[in-house]
Amino acid sequence: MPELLASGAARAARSAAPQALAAPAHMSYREAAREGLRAALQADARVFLMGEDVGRYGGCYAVTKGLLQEFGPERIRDTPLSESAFVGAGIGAAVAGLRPIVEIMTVNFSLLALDQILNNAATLCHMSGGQVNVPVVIRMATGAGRQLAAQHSHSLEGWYAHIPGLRVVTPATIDDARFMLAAALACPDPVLLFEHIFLYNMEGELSPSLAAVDIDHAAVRRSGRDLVLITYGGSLHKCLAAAEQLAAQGIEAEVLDLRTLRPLDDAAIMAAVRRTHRAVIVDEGWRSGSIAAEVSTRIMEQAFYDLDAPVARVCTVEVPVPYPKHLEDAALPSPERIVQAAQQLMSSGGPP
Amino acid sequence: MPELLASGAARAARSAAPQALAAPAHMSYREAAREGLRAALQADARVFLMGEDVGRYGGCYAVTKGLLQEFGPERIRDTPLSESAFVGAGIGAAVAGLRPIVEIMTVNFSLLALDQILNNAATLCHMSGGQVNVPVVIRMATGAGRQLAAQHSHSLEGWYAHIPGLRVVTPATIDDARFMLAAALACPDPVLLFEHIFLYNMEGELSPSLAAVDIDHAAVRRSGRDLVLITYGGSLHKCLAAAEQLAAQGIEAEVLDLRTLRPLDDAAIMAAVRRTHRAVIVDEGWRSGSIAAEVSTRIMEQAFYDLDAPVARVCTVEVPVPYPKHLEDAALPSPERIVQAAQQLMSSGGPP
Amino acid sequence: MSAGVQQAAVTRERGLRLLREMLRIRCFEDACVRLYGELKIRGFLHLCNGEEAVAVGTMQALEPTDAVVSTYREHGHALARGLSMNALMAEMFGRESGSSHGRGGSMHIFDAGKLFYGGNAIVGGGLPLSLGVALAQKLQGRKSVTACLFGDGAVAEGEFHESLNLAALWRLPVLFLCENNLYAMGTAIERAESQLDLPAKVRPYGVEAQAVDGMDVFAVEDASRAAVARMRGGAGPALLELRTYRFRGHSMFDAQLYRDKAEVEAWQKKGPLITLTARLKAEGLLSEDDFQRLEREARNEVAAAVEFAEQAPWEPVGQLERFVYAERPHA
Amino acid sequence: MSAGVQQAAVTRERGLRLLREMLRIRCFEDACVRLYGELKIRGFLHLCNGEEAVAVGTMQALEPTDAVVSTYREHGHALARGLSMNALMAEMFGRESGSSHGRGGSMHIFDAGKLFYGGNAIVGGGLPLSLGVALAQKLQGRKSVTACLFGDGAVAEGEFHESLNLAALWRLPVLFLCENNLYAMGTAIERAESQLDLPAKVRPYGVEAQAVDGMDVFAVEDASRAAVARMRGGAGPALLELRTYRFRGHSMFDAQLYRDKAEVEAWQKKGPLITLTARLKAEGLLSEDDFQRLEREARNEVAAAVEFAEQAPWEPVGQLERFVYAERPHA
Ligand SMILES: Cc1ncc(C[n+]2csc(CCOP(=O)(O)OP(=O)(O)O)c2C)c(N)n1
Ligand SMILES: Cc1ncc(C[n+]2csc(CCOP(=O)(O)OP(=O)(O)O)c2C)c(N)n1
Ligand SMILES: [Mg+2]
Ligand SMILES: [Mg+2]
Repeated sequence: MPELLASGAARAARSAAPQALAAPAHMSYREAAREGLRAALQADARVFLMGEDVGRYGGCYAVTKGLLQEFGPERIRDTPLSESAFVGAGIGAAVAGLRPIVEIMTVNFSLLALDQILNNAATLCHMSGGQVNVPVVIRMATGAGRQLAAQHSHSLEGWYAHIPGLRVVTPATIDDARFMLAAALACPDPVLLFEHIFLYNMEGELSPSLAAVDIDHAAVRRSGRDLVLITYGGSLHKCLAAAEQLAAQGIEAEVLDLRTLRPLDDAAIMAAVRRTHRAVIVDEGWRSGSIAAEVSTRIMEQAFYDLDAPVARVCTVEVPVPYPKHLEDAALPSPERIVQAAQQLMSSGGPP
Repeated sequence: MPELLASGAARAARSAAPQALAAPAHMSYREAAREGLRAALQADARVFLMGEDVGRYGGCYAVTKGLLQEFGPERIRDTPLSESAFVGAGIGAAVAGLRPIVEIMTVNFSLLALDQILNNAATLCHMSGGQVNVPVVIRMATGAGRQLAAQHSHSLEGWYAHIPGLRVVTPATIDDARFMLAAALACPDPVLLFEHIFLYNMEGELSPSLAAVDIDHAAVRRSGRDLVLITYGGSLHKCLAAAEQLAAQGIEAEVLDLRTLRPLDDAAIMAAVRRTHRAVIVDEGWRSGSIAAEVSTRIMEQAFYDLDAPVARVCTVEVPVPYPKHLEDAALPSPERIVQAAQQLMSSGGPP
Repeated sequence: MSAGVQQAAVTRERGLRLLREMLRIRCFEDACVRLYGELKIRGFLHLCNGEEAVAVGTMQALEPTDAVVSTYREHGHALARGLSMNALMAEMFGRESGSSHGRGGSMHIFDAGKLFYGGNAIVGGGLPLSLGVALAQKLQGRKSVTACLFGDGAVAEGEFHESLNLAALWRLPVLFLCENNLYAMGTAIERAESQLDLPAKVRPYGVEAQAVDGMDVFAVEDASRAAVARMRGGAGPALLELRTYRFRGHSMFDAQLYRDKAEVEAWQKKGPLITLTARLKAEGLLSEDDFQRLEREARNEVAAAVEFAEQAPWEPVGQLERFVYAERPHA
Repeated sequence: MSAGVQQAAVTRERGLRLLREMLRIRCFEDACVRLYGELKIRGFLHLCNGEEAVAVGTMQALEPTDAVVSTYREHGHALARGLSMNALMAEMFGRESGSSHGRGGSMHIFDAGKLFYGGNAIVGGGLPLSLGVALAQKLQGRKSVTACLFGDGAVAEGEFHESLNLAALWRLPVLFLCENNLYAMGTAIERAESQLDLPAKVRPYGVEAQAVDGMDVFAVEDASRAAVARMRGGAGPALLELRTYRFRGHSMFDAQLYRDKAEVEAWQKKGPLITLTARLKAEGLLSEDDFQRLEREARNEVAAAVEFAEQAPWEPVGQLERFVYAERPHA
């Protein structure tokens, strides 16, 4: 391992790495994320993974199962429960030339490392006048929906998107789960990568012959002329379900997957608004101060005169997420709440 | 002290406490904040203050000077540099019946205590099904403008306003600096109180015969028919300066001081928009994901058809705050940038 | 291991009382496993099988005026503290009659009346809280203590360090109770701590510390009582390292790839219920009939609690936004 | 205090070299005071007068391939590390030619080429960072070490604990350098730490630790070299507690209500420059002429740096949004 990492060898290792799968493959989001990690570890000897229980336990959501056996304990590092120290260590290792992937089990625990993320990862480049780059990737599970109650159900990715110096990405599809990591690692800036806990069991086809994705652009996941549902992450699939229900009622909803929350792809957002003139933003953060507010405000600022009705939001109700299923369901965005918001929007406003 | 705090005595001590100053008085914001602290300590034996250097040093911004001598080391407690521990201790003391005022020197260091603030202070009431209240007040200095560079210039009060379970207040006047603390202590919920570092030296008159303020309502600080500048904290005074400049150009700007960022006073915001039909929101947070975005979005949602033009924002440019004065000034909201935004707004839109 | 601690006599009354409490916990946990399988309990469920002696032994040392701060693996602590089993089981079910109104579930059991302040799912998150509760006790001139329970995993967190220092510096009456079951999820303590002798790590803070056989309920009770007595006499904070083992997985999702079956089996032989029962029988303090009766009583109590929970009402959805801010008039 | 450490001979060459470095720092700091009064330097300014022996002694032990992580009180560390004084002074002025392009100011001095990774204004914030730099050194198979400087105040922070544990657990080559000047702002260490013997607190982590007279540059250098040598030989992390004193206020805003003038004066008599000069003279290694010359050279260098900074350009406002994201092509 030390030899592998020594100067020069890194590049050699990378070019010798196996290519990404070329054939289509049916897999779960969890498997896609794991394949992304494997490919990254194979491609570049500077890449290593560290976090709580990423090794022997196989990851709290079983994403990293088998990686310890394949890559050994130097590159798959179980850490003590010391979020600030190991996130800071990831930042330092990035500064010093490695390409660390730091896993914080879930966003709920990232608060303990927030000082390191904001005051070091996001800021070192600026404070040093551009001398120091921080090519670290910090991955975390996010979101609610599994009855984990108030302390284990946060969706704070929109909050992180407030911080200049960070990039924030939210893979919502099998393809993105598989390939966003590589794009994040290729980025010289710190990237936070959020995986929604509800997606891990989702299955699907990897797009045939896809070998890479970018982390700069939003993606239209469904076309529709009547309104646009703007969303990301776990909520994408609720929007797609809502769009189906709406279609049955004759309302054609476009669904835009933001993919990256910082920087936002304004061009894609405004293009969608100009196509449809009505927008609902769906986001699992608490409503006040959600990323939905930022998107809504940008639409106000950049596409006000294209709107036929005020932009609507479907977010999490402003309550710490309750344990019982019926209350948790009521707190979170659901296809039903999205459909309702869309229907209301269609019946309001319109050209004078 | 132990005797004073023992059951029953607290109330007695409170009723025996000296009344708030009745006569008008010229004082600095710093002195007003100190008087607020003194009055709170005098009024209720359950109140105590703890934080870094609140005692012997007299507070990093000299707000607490003299309090140690007056109230002794049991009630004015210097803490080690352990933000998570002493903020958590304040939460625990509140749960167990005291009325702690915890000082985090500045919002920049509050990240180290964020887990305690979000996952305990804001959440214990809910997780316990309403059994446990957390009447703690956490006060911090916030804001930029003194060339303290990237790690010491954050304005994260809008970020904290995302969290259900918290109240967030931002005194911007001598009166509020003097009296908001009492209202915050009377509130059974955790209250974060943010003082902008630029205000401490501001001087003014305390309103005659004022003995209390609420923390529920926004306040119109200047009337004007043409547009409304919506703001809070340190930016209030920039808005008032901008309004003067605009008045000289024949544009009459109302200035609305939000005072409380969570919960927002929607009624006051919408009333102002309905009066003026145009709004600029001014906020020292970074633009993306700022509280300005939330206010703008609520106007979109609740007063869209009253708008003659899209709501505008003047926020901090999305860069960690740089050290040199000319760059810091360019990064922060300024009367000039506010005037410019207002002028643009007046020349756009309008009834068809 | 608990050298120097005054040992109370092992009487039939004491033995049966402790055994009864431990059996109640074991039966409760076993019922939870079943109910999880039946989808009645959801979310994360962390059971304390194997750690009953810690819960029961430590709680014996506390008065009702003492406070408790716990973790997400807290069913045992809550039962031993005297919380209603009905309310606990209803909480598991998420019903309105639950100890936290159903809002918290397994990880967030509260009872303000019993000064049982949770139920915290952030590892180490309860430590700072316990300082404040103890500070309030001290400033109010009471002789009470605050017991703060946490796992071996929490020792690596910064909050552990900050809390020990502050407690020692301010001489706060916190009884730190480290439930060392050798693992934090799948991470063995050897891979988390550079120092495995926890008392040795903690004493330099000025915190009295001692390791205790956490499988021996008598030892746990004796050590806890001794520590609490010292603290009521004005001594500063103390720490007990309670050496124990978790028989089940970390939560219901744990494939236990990180440890050998043989290791688990070896520990099961040292289990707190087996060893207590054997000892009481050997000393002629407990008959097989006694044991059967106690176990039956525990089973019946648990069955009644399950029945209570089944019948308990769901909170109406219309009340979703309750409990975000205080409802009671503020004193 | 530094018992057991190999002491290098005190020669004229060594004495003058160390004295020269310390004088450069002292003159730099004194110039900063004046320039702050002239409003040329703004923001928070933390000076290290009294602590020059720590900066110079520790940096002697490092090779260019070793890394340094520092704090907001880092002028001395940066100068002793060999950063350009011109670039440093321009940074104080906020000019484009500054070591951090003017973006950072006094608290954020960086020089990636010198592996000087700041300049961190969050107390304790550099500790985790240093772990990562050391981890990279280790994984890359180098024999380098990372020196991490921090104050006594940082010891109470959770990050100190997490970082010591992780460094010891993974045997990372971090040389922890605690600059104990007895105060964190106005808080005397007795009011912040339950344990005042820092090495005693740290050894249980498995970190070799030792207190050193931070006013004696020879002692600091010897101890630092010894620790670095052990670490290059494969030993785990080490900590030095460097006992020193800050002669000036915490920053330019400090009324120093929290300490007696007499205490300051007593320490000034033990000052690192006074004692070094006296010793070298007593041992016949330094003449008064030598001293005058060294001081003049230092003053001249500082004057030239001020002149450089005065002439250095301001960054155009149009470039405000630079350096938020990386500009250089990514390797
Ligand atoms: C701050 C934080 N990090 C990570 C987790 C995820 N997690 C939950 S329990 C646990 C292990 C804790 O182990 P220990 O403290 O020994 O308690 P035990 O579960 O063994 O009782 C982890 C890592 C968490 N809840 N909080
Ligand atoms: C986390 C954090 N809390 C508080 C502060 C404010 N502050 C700046 S320096 C300082 C004192 C630090 O003392 P010490 O670590 O001993 O270093 P010294 O200043 O004595 O060199 C404090 C409290 C800070 N910068 N960071
Ligand atoms: Mg454990
Ligand atoms: Mg100090």
